[in-house]
Amino acid sequence: MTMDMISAILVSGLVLGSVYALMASGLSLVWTTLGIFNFAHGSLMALGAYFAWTMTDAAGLNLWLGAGVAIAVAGMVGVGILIERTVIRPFYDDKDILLITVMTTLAVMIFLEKGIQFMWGARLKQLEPLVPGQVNLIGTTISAQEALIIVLAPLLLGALWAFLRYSNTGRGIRAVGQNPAAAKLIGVDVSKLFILTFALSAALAGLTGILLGSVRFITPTFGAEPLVKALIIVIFGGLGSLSGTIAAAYIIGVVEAALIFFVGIYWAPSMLFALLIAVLMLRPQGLFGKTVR
Amino acid sequence: QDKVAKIGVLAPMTGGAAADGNEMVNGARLAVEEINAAGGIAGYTFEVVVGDTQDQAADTVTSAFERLAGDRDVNVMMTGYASGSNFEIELMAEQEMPYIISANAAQTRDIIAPSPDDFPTVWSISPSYDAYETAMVPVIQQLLDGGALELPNKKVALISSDNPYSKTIMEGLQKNFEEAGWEVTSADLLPFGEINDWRAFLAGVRQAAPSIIINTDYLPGNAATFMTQFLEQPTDSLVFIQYAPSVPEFLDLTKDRATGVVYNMLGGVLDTPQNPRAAEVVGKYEAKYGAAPGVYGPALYEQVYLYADALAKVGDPTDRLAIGQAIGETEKQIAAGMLRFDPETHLAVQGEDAIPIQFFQIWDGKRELFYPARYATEEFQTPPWMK
Amino acid sequence: MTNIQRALEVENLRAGYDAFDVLQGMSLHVGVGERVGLFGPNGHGKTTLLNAVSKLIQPRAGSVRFMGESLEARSAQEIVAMGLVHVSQANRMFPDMEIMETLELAAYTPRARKDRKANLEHVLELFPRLAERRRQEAKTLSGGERQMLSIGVGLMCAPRMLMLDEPTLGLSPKLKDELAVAIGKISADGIPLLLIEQDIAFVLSLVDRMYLIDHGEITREVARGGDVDHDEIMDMYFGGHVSS
Amino acid sequence: MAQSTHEAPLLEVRNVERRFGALVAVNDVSFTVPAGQVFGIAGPNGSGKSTLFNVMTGIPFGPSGGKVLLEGREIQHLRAHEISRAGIARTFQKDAEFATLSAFENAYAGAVYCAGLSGVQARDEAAKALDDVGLGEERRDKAAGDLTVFERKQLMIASAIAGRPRILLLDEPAAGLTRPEVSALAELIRTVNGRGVTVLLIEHVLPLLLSVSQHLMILNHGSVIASGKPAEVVRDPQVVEAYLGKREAAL
Amino acid sequence: MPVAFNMKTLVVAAVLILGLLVPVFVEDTYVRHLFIIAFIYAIVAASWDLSLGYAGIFNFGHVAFFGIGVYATGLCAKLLGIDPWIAMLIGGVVASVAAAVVALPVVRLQGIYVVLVTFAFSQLVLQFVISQSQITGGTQGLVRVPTIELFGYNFLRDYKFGYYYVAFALLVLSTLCLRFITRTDFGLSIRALRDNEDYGLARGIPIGLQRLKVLVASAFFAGIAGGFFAIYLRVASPEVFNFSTMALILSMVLVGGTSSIYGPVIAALVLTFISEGLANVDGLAEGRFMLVAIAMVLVLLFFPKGLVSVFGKRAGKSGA
Ligand SMILES: Nc1ncnc2c1ncn2[C@@H]1O[C@H](COP(=O)(O)OP(=O)(O)OP(=O)(O)O)[C@@H](O)[C@H]1O
Ligand SMILES: Nc1ncnc2c1ncn2[C@@H]1O[C@H](COP(=O)(O)OP(=O)(O)OP(=O)(O)O)[C@@H](O)[C@H]1O
Ligand SMILES: [Mg+2]
Ligand SMILES: [Mg+2]
Repeated sequence: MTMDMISAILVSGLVLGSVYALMASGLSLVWTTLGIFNFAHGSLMALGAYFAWTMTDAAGLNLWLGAGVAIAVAGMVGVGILIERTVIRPFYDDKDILLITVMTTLAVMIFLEKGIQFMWGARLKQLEPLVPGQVNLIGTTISAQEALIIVLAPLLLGALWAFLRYSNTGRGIRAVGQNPAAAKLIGVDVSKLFILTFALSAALAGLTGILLGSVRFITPTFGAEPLVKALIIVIFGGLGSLSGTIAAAYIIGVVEAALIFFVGIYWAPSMLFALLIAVLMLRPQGLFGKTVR
Repeated sequence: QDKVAKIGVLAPMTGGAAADGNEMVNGARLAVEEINAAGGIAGYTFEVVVGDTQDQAADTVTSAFERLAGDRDVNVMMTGYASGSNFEIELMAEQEMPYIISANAAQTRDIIAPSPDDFPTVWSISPSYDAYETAMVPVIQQLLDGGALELPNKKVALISSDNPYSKTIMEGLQKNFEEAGWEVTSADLLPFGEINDWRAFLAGVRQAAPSIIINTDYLPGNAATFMTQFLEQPTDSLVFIQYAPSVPEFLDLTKDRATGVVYNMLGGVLDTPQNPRAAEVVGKYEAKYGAAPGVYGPALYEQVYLYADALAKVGDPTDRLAIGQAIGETEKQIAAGMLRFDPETHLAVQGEDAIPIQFFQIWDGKRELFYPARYATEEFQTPPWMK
Repeated sequence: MTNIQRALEVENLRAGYDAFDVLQGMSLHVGVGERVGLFGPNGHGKTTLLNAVSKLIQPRAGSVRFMGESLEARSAQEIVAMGLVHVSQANRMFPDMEIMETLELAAYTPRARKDRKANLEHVLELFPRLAERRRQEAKTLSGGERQMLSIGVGLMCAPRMLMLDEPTLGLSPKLKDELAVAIGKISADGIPLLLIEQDIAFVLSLVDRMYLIDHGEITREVARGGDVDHDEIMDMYFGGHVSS
Repeated sequence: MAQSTHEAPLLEVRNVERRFGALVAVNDVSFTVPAGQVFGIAGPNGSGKSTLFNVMTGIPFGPSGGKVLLEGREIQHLRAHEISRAGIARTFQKDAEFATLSAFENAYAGAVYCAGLSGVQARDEAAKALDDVGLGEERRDKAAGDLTVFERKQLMIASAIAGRPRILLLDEPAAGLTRPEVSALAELIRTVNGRGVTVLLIEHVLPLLLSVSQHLMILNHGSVIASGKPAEVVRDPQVVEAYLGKREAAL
Repeated sequence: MPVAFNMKTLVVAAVLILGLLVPVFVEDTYVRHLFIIAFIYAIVAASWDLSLGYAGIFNFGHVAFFGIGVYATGLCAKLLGIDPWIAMLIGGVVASVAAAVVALPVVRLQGIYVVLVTFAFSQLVLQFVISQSQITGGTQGLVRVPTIELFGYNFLRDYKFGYYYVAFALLVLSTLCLRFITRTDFGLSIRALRDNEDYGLARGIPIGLQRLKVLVASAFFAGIAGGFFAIYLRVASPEVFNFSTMALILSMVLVGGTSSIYGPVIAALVLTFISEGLANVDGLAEGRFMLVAIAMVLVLLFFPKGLVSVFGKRAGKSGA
């Protein structure tokens, strides 16, 4: 193995891992807090990208890119809150909440996907990169936008992790997920935190979409593939642990990049899945999940 | 004048291929409006009814077909493509439904050629795709001979995604290149679908340094990504991409990065002074919908006119066999060239005098036709990244 | 100003689940610095009362005042912030959180955060086992250990009044004694207490006054040191068939 | 009372050990239980009582070391459901029932999968078990999750004995019960025992423990610190010091 | 009870008779086709309910079993020339075998981790099907699959009259079987394990074995449905493995109401007809999916136990 190969694999792996980590952490946050899987997470990612596209491109307002991004992210917060209110909140007390919300978030996914197509059409779109040009990273050339993702993702995720770990609200978020009634009894505003996490997670999804929207092409189903990956990562990393999720995202990113390199793109997905099954056979509680019981 | 003949259009209106689907319906509507405005045909006015094939799954295609077929006024159906396998051709044949199809010519031929008489009403305006495999080597040789192109070696790298269209073309090209004495440095297969990372393939290409790179994956998004990543560290090679550069958004997406890319087209719009029909159709489409069409807008536009001609001849839309036969007898200059059908395969006839294969090069956001020479609008130029 | 003689005052409280009312207009009060017991058969609404007071469930009618202030418009977290702390029955706590994390988190309200250090020391002193196992996750604790954690969490909330729901559940006899002493100390600091307990000896050793509950209603009130001893209560309550 | 005359004791636990990392939750515990006995187990919180039941039944984990013998046959390597079928039925400290199944179905499941009965026989066995524990006819179609605390305890025992176990392991069955319910439970345990089922009972509620146990074993920090006749064991100063405290000892 | 029993028998009989009469009154091929498709999906959804609803296994690979049925049948009938009836049965058996393979890891995993393995499994199957294109036709699929014939009767005739009855019979049979399974001791044990695994072990229920059996049984019906799907449409193409197919069928299970078998069947019919009904409205290309999505949420808002609870209040807790 030459240094070139190692560097190429590492760089690709980092790009993939960063994207996966951003996506998965939003999903993981909602899982941790509300105990549900948000299948609309991928569509939220697409929606964020389309918002930004409208802001920067179509609106023709010649907005500064950053402002467009900020407005798009704010829009996502609103959408997140709306979703929580309409399709999650009514089912809090249902003991089948997991299954019911699988359904309702699937419905939201369909709604958003088709709604996006209705609003913006089906043709491919692309965002202007936040930073133009190319960068050479340890011997491998990538677009500056991808480099930005590599740099930005750990910062964002680190901030999120520190927020959950050390801020009072952040700890509250973790507590709520494990036992809402007990959380109430120590003075946590459960309802507020539910909304907060959903808004945060939607914003993360939107931001991922915006970052990725200038590397890949935006379509109404643009979030589907990252969603599936994120779902796998959240489970694989050990449910309910953000650090596990993030670590799993980077590991899977690098492993995927390596697989692409060594067995080719064609068999890489299958190999990855086979690998996942194998690891789960050995560690039934996920990669970083602690033993249950 | 109250009689209505409905035209069933099978098209993916939702899902990943919705952009194509919208174009199909737009093209058909454009023609229908014109015909109706001109007073209709044989006492009939036309109306488009759409059957959404969604993701082209067998059951949704069949549902769309049945829904349209259940309408007594639908006595013809047309599409760009309805399914990956064209299995619906058999459904059409069972009901003797006139069916004009555009893409997937290979599948159409596989179904029809064994017994063409069983499919009297089904016709493909796309010619056989064989030319995609055979035309490439001679065209390149011609460029080399004419001095328009200089290549450092006789090596070619091929890549395709795993779908019958791309794969067949790649395999055919491989054979033809090898027979002509070229070295094929790689012939890789990628999974079908969105591909975000071509770098592994491109890394291999840089090692082997072939003078031609051919990518037969036809998805425009993938092609655009491919170009972007190729240009990160370009090699001294001619880049050919199958089909995708013909799709309108490819140019929007790649902008100047596409300059120099070569592609070819069978059954696409033959936009050249010798075929004014093409400019006319494209112009009307752009005027109405505000965007340039790809292949399927003009295709469906022409399909409606084929049907209109047949109906004018037969007079009765319910006489489906007669309509089908009339369509098969067509001989007409359409946007793609001169249309005639091959009775053995029910495909359009291919050739310079019929539907020609066209080679284009993209230059400054425009598609320049450089082959066949008699239709050419511009000379081939050495791509900017080549020395 | 309302009457601040009373820490907690419940009037005509109605509450329940789904279609039926468990409490049909319950009234009781706890004086400032007072220790009050609540005793009655299983399933007769003791827990429901505490749930309704702490707003884990929404009361349907009636009023609750804490330190003179009406709780009607208050949410669960505001009530905790005011200092009315409910240690719930058989609480499973936060299964994936370690003991120390849980205790530190429990000082969540601004008021509790101020006293976090002192309260933590206090709790660890009361339950040394929790200190031994500071990194163990709640879900792997033994039944009794979890109960200790649950009470510890209540104390971390900096209570101005404590409502304890069967705190001795699953505790060993010795620990029960120690808990009784501890609770005694806490209330000696002037923190009023509402205590639900099946172990009648335990209640009687702790409270000044006791309510007897039956089918969601207060049927009787007994003062300590009065003429009622525990056999009599049992008798009165369950007829004469007690054997153990 | 059914006194077995087997050579081997019904149940023998030999040097059983269970570790969680550095913590030794059960430390070299050995004891034997003759058939027909009610064998009490007590000890401070976290002394390893529930863990002992866990390793004996393999739910959810077996021992890290040592042997468990049922009538002289080693069972610690068996899978959990096989141990249950071999005749060891247990209950859990936390609430356990098939919450959405009716009370009858709860008991029936025991009869089918533990005792290996089917059809009418299984129904009869389940009905009999429910009769035995005194769970009224009118409650049997209720979902188990909707029963009251005491009814759930009754049901838990009913579903165990419907499986015709030879040994019943009860983990703090009296927690949260009122005094009269505790007495009723004591009666119930005696009845079950009277039918020839050997009982191992973990309990903190002393009146129950002392009134039904014929033998008492005290654990502390995973080890046995006393074992013998209940009345004697509770006077052991070590037991008083570690477990009972002064007030109970005084009683 | 006897009254209720009679009522139920009556309803079931009425539905059966109604089902038998449909083709007599409905001559429209399109509507008959919709019934057939709805019946097929109903079988897949109802059998999914067995593993997802009754056993509580988060099995996201069920649609892959359906797809395996599609391909197994298609390949047997087309390439091996096996009689299509038998090929359908083979479809069921192959799906069951696949389920047994999936069960190996699944029985060792808990709750949500099962999602991962089952999902990964379905992706592996898809990849396998696509990669073996010389046999399976790859992304293009397999066309001209031979269709069934019965005593010389040609099913392609009579505007799907024959197909309708085959689909209906399959649906009735599978529903009966599934209902029967849920009422057996085995059915009881899987519900018990769903409620509490540890307690199930303590009552002698072998978790691994029961899960294996559930997966194998539910896959069998999905496989048969897949087999008929291939035979009826005469195509086997990889879109059956799409996420959207899974979302559609999953919505039938959940909107219909889990742990009921009938619920998913009802939802399959309702959803198929509503969404096709909207397809007839012009200009609703995306709109119809959005409307259906809203409708699904509304159903769950008002009937969290699913559509089946509209019809009977014993919904959600069926069984003995
Ligand atoms: N979440 C709930 N949903 C429906 N009914 C409930 C719920 N919780 C309790 N109940 C019912 O309310 C009644 C009163 O219950 P509550 O828990 O208040 O009794 P309790 O006096 O605290 O009993 P225990 O001594 O068992 O704790 C019981 O009949 C119980 O079944
Ligand atoms: N999975 C585990 N990981 C770490 N420690 C554990 C685990 N399970 C149990 N323990 C510890 O082992 C010790 C014994 O636990 P066990 O549940 O057997 O106690 P117990 O005697 O039943 O106590 P109690 O009377 O309170 O129920 C406890 O200190 C407990 O915290
Ligand atoms: Mg209570
Ligand atoms: Mg215990």
